[in-house]
Amino acid sequence: GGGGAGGKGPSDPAKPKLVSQLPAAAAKDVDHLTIGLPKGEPASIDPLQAIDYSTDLVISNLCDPILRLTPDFDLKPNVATSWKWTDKKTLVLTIRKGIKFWDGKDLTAEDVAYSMERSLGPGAITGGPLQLAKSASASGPYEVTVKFTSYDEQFVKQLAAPSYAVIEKAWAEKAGKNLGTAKGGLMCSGPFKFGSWTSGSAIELERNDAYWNPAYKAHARRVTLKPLSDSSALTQALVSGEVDGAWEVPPAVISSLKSVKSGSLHYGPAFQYLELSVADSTSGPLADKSVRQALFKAIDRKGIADVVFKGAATPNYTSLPPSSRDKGAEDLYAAAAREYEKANAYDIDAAKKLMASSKAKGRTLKLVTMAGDETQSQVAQLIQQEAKVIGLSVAIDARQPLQYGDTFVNPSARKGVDLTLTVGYNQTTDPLELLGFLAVPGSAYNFGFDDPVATKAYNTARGIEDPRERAPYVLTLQKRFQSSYHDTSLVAPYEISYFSDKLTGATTSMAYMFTPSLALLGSPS
Amino acid sequence: MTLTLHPAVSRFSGRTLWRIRAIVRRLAGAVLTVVVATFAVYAALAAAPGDPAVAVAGPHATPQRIAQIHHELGLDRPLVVRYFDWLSGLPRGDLGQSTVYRNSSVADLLAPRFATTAFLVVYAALLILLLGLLLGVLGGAFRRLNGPMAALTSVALAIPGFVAAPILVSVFALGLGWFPAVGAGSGFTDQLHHLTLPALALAIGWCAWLAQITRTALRTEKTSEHVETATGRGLPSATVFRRHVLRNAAIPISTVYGLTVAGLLAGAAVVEQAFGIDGLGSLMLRSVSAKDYDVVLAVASLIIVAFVVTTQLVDALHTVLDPRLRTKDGRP
Amino acid sequence: MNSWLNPPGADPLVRVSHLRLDIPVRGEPRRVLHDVSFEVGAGEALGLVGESGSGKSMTTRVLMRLLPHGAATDGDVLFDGTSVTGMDRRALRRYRSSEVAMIYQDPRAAINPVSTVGAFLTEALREAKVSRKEAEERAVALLREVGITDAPRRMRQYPHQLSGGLLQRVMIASAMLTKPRLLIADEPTTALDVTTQEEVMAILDEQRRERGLALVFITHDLDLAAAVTDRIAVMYAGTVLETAASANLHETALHPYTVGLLASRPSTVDVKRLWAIPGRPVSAFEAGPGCVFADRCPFAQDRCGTERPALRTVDDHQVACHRAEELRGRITYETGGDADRAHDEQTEPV
Amino acid sequence: MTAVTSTPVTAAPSSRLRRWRKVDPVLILSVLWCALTVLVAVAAPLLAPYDPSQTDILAAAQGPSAQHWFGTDAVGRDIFSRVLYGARLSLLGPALVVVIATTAGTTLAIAAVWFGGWFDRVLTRVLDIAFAFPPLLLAVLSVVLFGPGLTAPVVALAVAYTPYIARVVRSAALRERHLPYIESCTLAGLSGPRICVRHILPNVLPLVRAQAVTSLGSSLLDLGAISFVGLGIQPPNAEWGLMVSDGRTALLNGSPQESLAAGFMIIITVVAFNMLGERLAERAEVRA
Amino acid sequence: MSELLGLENLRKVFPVRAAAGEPAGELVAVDDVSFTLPPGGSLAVVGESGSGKTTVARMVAGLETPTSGRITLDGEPREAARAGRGARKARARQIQMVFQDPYTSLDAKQTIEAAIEELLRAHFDWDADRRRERVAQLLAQVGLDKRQGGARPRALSGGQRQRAAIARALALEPRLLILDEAVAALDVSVQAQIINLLADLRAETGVAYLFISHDLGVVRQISDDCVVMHRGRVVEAGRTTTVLDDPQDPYTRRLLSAVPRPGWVPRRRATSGASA
Ligand SMILES: Nc1ncnc2c1ncn2[C@@H]1O[C@H](COP(=O)(O)OP(=O)(O)OP(=O)(O)O)[C@@H](O)[C@H]1O
Ligand SMILES: Nc1ncnc2c1ncn2[C@@H]1O[C@H](COP(=O)(O)OP(=O)(O)OP(=O)(O)O)[C@@H](O)[C@H]1O
Ligand SMILES: [Mg+2]
Ligand SMILES: [Mg+2]
Repeated sequence: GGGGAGGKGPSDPAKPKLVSQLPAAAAKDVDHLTIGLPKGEPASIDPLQAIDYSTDLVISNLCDPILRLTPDFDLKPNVATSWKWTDKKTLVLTIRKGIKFWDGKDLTAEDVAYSMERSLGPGAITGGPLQLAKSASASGPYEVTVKFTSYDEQFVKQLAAPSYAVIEKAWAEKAGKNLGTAKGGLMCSGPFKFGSWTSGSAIELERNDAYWNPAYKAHARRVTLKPLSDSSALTQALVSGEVDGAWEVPPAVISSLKSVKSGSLHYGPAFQYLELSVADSTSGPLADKSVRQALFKAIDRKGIADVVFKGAATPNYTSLPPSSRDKGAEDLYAAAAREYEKANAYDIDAAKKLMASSKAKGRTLKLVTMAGDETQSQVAQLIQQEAKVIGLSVAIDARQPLQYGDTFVNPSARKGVDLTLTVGYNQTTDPLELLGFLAVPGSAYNFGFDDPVATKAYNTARGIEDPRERAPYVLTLQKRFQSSYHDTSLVAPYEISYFSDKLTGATTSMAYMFTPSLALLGSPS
Repeated sequence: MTLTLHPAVSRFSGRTLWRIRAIVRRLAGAVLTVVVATFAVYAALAAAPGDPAVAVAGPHATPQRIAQIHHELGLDRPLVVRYFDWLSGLPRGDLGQSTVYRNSSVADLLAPRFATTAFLVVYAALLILLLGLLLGVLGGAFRRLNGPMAALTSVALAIPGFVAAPILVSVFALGLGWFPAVGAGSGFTDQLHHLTLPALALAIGWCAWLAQITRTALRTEKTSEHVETATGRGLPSATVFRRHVLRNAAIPISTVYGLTVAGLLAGAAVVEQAFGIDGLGSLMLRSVSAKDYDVVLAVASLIIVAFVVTTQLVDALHTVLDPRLRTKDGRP
Repeated sequence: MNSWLNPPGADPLVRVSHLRLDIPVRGEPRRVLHDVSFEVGAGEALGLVGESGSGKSMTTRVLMRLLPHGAATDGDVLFDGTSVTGMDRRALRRYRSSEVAMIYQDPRAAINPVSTVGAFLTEALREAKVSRKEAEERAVALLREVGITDAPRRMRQYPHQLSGGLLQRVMIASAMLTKPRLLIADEPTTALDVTTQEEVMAILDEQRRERGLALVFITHDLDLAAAVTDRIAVMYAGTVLETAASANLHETALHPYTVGLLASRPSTVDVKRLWAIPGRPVSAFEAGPGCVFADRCPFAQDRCGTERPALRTVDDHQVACHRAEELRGRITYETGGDADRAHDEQTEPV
Repeated sequence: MTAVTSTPVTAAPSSRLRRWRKVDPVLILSVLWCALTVLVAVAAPLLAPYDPSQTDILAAAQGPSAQHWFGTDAVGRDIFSRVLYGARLSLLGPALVVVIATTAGTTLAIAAVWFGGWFDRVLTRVLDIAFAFPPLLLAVLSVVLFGPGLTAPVVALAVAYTPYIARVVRSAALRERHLPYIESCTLAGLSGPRICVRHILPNVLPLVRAQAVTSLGSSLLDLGAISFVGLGIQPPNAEWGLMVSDGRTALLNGSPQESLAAGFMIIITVVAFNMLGERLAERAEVRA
Repeated sequence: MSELLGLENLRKVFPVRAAAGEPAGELVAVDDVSFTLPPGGSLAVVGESGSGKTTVARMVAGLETPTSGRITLDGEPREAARAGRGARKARARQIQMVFQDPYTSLDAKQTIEAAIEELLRAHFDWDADRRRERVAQLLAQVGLDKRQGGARPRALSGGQRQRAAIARALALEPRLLILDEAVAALDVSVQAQIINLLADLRAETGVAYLFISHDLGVVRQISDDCVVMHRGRVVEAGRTTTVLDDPQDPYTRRLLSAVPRPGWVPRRRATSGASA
């Protein structure tokens, strides 16, 4: 990693150097850190609500997830020292001894099972129809057994996510509805203790001096997390040094931060995607597949990466971002990706040719974006310009968050909508997670793609543990889906973070969200 | 309106009785305003598209789960019933629950934000009073300053907070480093330090307005006959200005100042956004688009109540300032 | 400048001679007074009579030096030999606070509506370092003198709680409080009923005589002016056209305007077709180069339209008319009314 | 017989000329500026060197140059062209707000004054309640109802401004209502609507006009603020309030053209509207 | 003798809202007023400020509804106001009114001609020529020339405006013209013009006047009969000359003695007569 020595980031903005982890901090206490939350204040810090950047960051620093995700997206033991499938429908986790909650109580299998049960229940925001795990129970003082309807290769990967963070059962039952609110807080075992939460202005974390894992023992005694969702407010705070650093820095402010002397921007690998989806492939101008194809070809993805993301993204030509590739079968996925790159490469002439025979020329496409999201807005404007070139006009419909959310869940809210733009991230680095949402009927992000062959491939793939063995099925699914031109990922954004040069140790890959990344922050010497 | 009064009340003089009646009538009017206005907010919100249950349940929720959440949130009941539920919670201090901030009580969300915004608004209100009066009095008292002040205030009047804010930040926070660039701070001096620029950005237009009103009120009053009489009686001009011009101009000035303060609370949202302050205004913006019913209602009623209370206070102040209002119609 | 009333050597209290006044209207000076000349001796009452806009109020404002910004005066305004227009700030304040006092047409507008009657009455005294108690005692005593019985209560009341007649008495009291030498009353009774007018006029007259004040009394009503003043000056379009002793003005009026004014007043005692001066009263700035009354005057000749007549002594009048001598006693109007009408027997109806 | 001389009092041409010469420079400048912005709005396609929404990826975030006088924005659009085109939506919004609010406010006020009684009382009360709604709250509500864009904020502001205009017009109309000339119209047997439209309305019109022009200025500011917080006009449309917001990060980065140019246009235009409104109000007062 | 206008026990009570120290109450503005006015006659109502003169006039005109009592015109009771279009117009042709303030009794936005024409158009089915003719005739009648007829009120002097107001009131050839202090606001010289004009018009057209005034000189000049009002009641009534030359009621005497005239000296009556 580069860290402070990495200087002002990569010299060619189009090709920034990706770093996952800055050099470790010196073993020295830091009194107080202030970190910005560009994605705003968490709505709750209940692990059940762990589905956005800020919530994940807070929970990951307060609580221990069952497994640990490394900066390079590998799985390591954490609360569970080991996991074992005893059969295709049973997973047994061995729980670490000696972990104590902040209140001094021991962390036991009961707590783990309770936490998992909550996340498997209907209250969880992450579950969904594709969930295969059914129940979790303590099968011994330090052993938890999870039952499945059928084998789910994704499940273990999910255990590193904050939604599977372990909370204290007794405390949680007492806290009831207050759990995870500003008033109630949490009772966990992580490297930081919940200090206080002043709704609207700050969340205070205090160091847990009794933390069990020396590798993640916090340097900072106190950390203040400040919601700064307005990008220029964030910039002001970072430039003036009032905030020491932040992850999820919006690409729009990269140029402002580049010139700051006292801190550095960092780019890291991420499992994020910017997805353009066809909302209506049965009627409207996009019912014609060649129009969809033409539109996909008319978009200059590199341009988006360069202009909107200031180079902090890599152009992408399939629905799958590179980070979702299974580690063991990287080469297979990469080869497939090259095919899609060829098929969807920016080629106006080809796009025009595809349009030539189409009746859609001159018609208007409605593209839904989320109001207030600068990145989406800029991407949409670029798409609008490019579509114009091939004779399609695009009307941008920027929807308020609630309505925007409705667009995906509620088919009636999609009436008249042709395209949607989404920026998101996965809970796991597994290709099936995103493909499942997009290609399997019944899922929220599936806009009518229903191919039995693809569904079958999905179901088969989910039951196979070995990545190389699984890859052909995943690639079949990908191919079936991709060749229908229902969806494409335009770019895969990097993780952009910024830290004062007085700090080092930051995890700069997107794994920061799943690890006690605040604990690692400390002074360089 | 007739009031049935306890016999003991008859001890009061007619004047007191009349006052009590006037106060009761006013209160009733104010309460009616708040109730009608908040109901309008509620109804508008209900009519808006989007389902808060979807946001609560997440994108992968089943219809059953959504229905269950509807029930939990009470969204399956008629609008009027829900509104009166909310209303009946008020006397108990129960402002309801947020849907966005899962399980958080509205009061908990509101308290710290209200503190922040109130600080900002009071700060701005003081700035407006001081600067506005100063500029206005200078322009109104000295003929030679009238023109320059008129020019200055009409330009300042046109400077919106959202233009002033980024400029103030680049100059005084990032350039000179005198003030923090974002946030509201904690503790009195820290808050004062943090909120100076936001308060300035918020105050600038209103300040100009107050200055203009003050200036014209003073000039109008100066040409009034009673001021001429006072001058004609050989009173020193300072005395005339203080006792006759300023005292009488205080009536229109206080009206405008009251309206200003009443409008500040709502106007703060823009400045809050520009300075990354999470106050009432930004909470309102966010909750409305998320259809967070109880939060919206609470913020809206706070803003409306603040407006109603300020205007009532100004009315009361007028009765103090203007004896003509103490009897009805101003007739003998 | 020759003095026409006071014996030579005795300076009049007020001497206004050839006063001219321009006031800026939208940046341009506008003539408001052309040529105003009159004198008021100590203890003497002068009536200033004329139609609306003739410049009566403006004349008094020059006397008080309460002029709008940018006003330009020319001519002399002397009070007790000192030029009012030349006074410095302190002298002006002393002059206003102890030498002159003024009563306005609309007392309700002239008293600050937000302070009490008592505060209004005593503020001038308090400014002159009189103790509050003494100031209040003097005010109450004066209120009693002007016929206000429950004076202490009135002191605590606000102007809007008093009727117009009472307020005008308060104004009179306030004018007397500082013991001035000159009192200026600008239509003090126009807003009042005739019965109240009589009361107020009686009080004013009584106070004035008791204290030997000089008075400049402004009114539209020639009869009213005649009743309370020693001499009358008739103004028209910013010019004094005629000055004469009040007692016999009706019989001896020389200027066609004065005679016309007298003839156009309907009388309570007999019915006669009125003489109506043709046209409408003009403002000073509209007047031509000649006599300001020329275009309404039935007796105007060519020279009246080109040459402005100066105020000069004819008999014991001062009159600004080229044909004064010529027309003396011969002005009659064809409506059937004649100038001798004033000689008719007055029948007191009461 | 009664003699009547005819006195010509109608303003002679010479005095009208003089009045023209005396018109104050502030008024002239305000009128000129308003005319200029309207002209720019209408003729934007002729004046602007570039298509305002034409992104140019290669020329993003550039400083001022000969090609781009004010430089380019984050996605490479010509800021100068956007400022010119911005006049369209920036003026259209306030114009719509004012037209709607003035029409509604004036109609309601005159009707209230004419019918009096409970109608007037109810209306006054409703207006009092409407007063308590700050424009921004209305705008946010309106946006959730109608979606962001031009319509929602315009509807909201029109609703927010109506009570202000109605209140001012009502008190003026009330004054007129009890003037003898209206009573003599009633006595002459003219119908209520006719009296309202042909007599009361023209007499309150100067005031309405002044109020409307001043409201143009404040609604320009309010709409700008709404765009600024992201509830109004949406990108890629050009609008000044939105441009101030868009340009803020660049402003912090040392290239303030976008925010400043748009902010400057807002301020000067509002000053011009305010000045014009003030003068019109003075005239209305002089006449009253 | 026939009567044009008859008032019988007319009474008007205004409600007074509660105020500090005073409960809600009533104000009797006009109390038991009766008088008659013959066709073509001229009757003056005199009295000091607040005595109820205007209220009587407004009730007769129909601008105010009497609390009790009867108003008859040609022996017929005046039907209620707002009765419908035909009735409205019929009423308009019976009684018209001229107000005190010449500055507010005409629409500032209308030329004099347009104001008169508007009435003619509303009431008569005439063609444009006929209307124009009648307008010219009316203007001539009140002594306004063509130029003044085409001017807006702003361009006219007070006296000219009052002439215009009279012309407009006469346009519908009413039987009765109510003049509420119609000359009080005018300068003496102009007042004389209007008084003469009114006398001439009555002689020419036979219209009757109900003349409201507090100026006894003007009353004597204009009216045949006169009614003296005090605190809402009629204290004396009769031929004007009789009432003014030989007043019977003490209040009338007091009123007359307070009018300045040559040789008059103001005298103080009671102490502190005025009330608070
Ligand atoms: N502030 C002013 N600026 C310009 N002209 C003025 C001003 N005040 C009065 N005038 C003009 O000066 C002239 C004389 O006015 P003044 O008030 O002295 O008349 P007046 O005789 O007192 O009339 P009235 O009987 O109506 O009180 C009028 O033509 C009036 O229009
Ligand atoms: N609409 C009204 N509401 C309440 N009181 C009224 C109303 N109109 C008149 N009055 C009261 O009725 C009384 C008689 O008023 P009116 O106007 O008839 O008197 P007036 O003789 O015409 O007086 P003036 O000479 O001042 O015109 C007054 O005390 C007045 O205050
Ligand atoms: Mg005057
Ligand atoms: Mg009256």
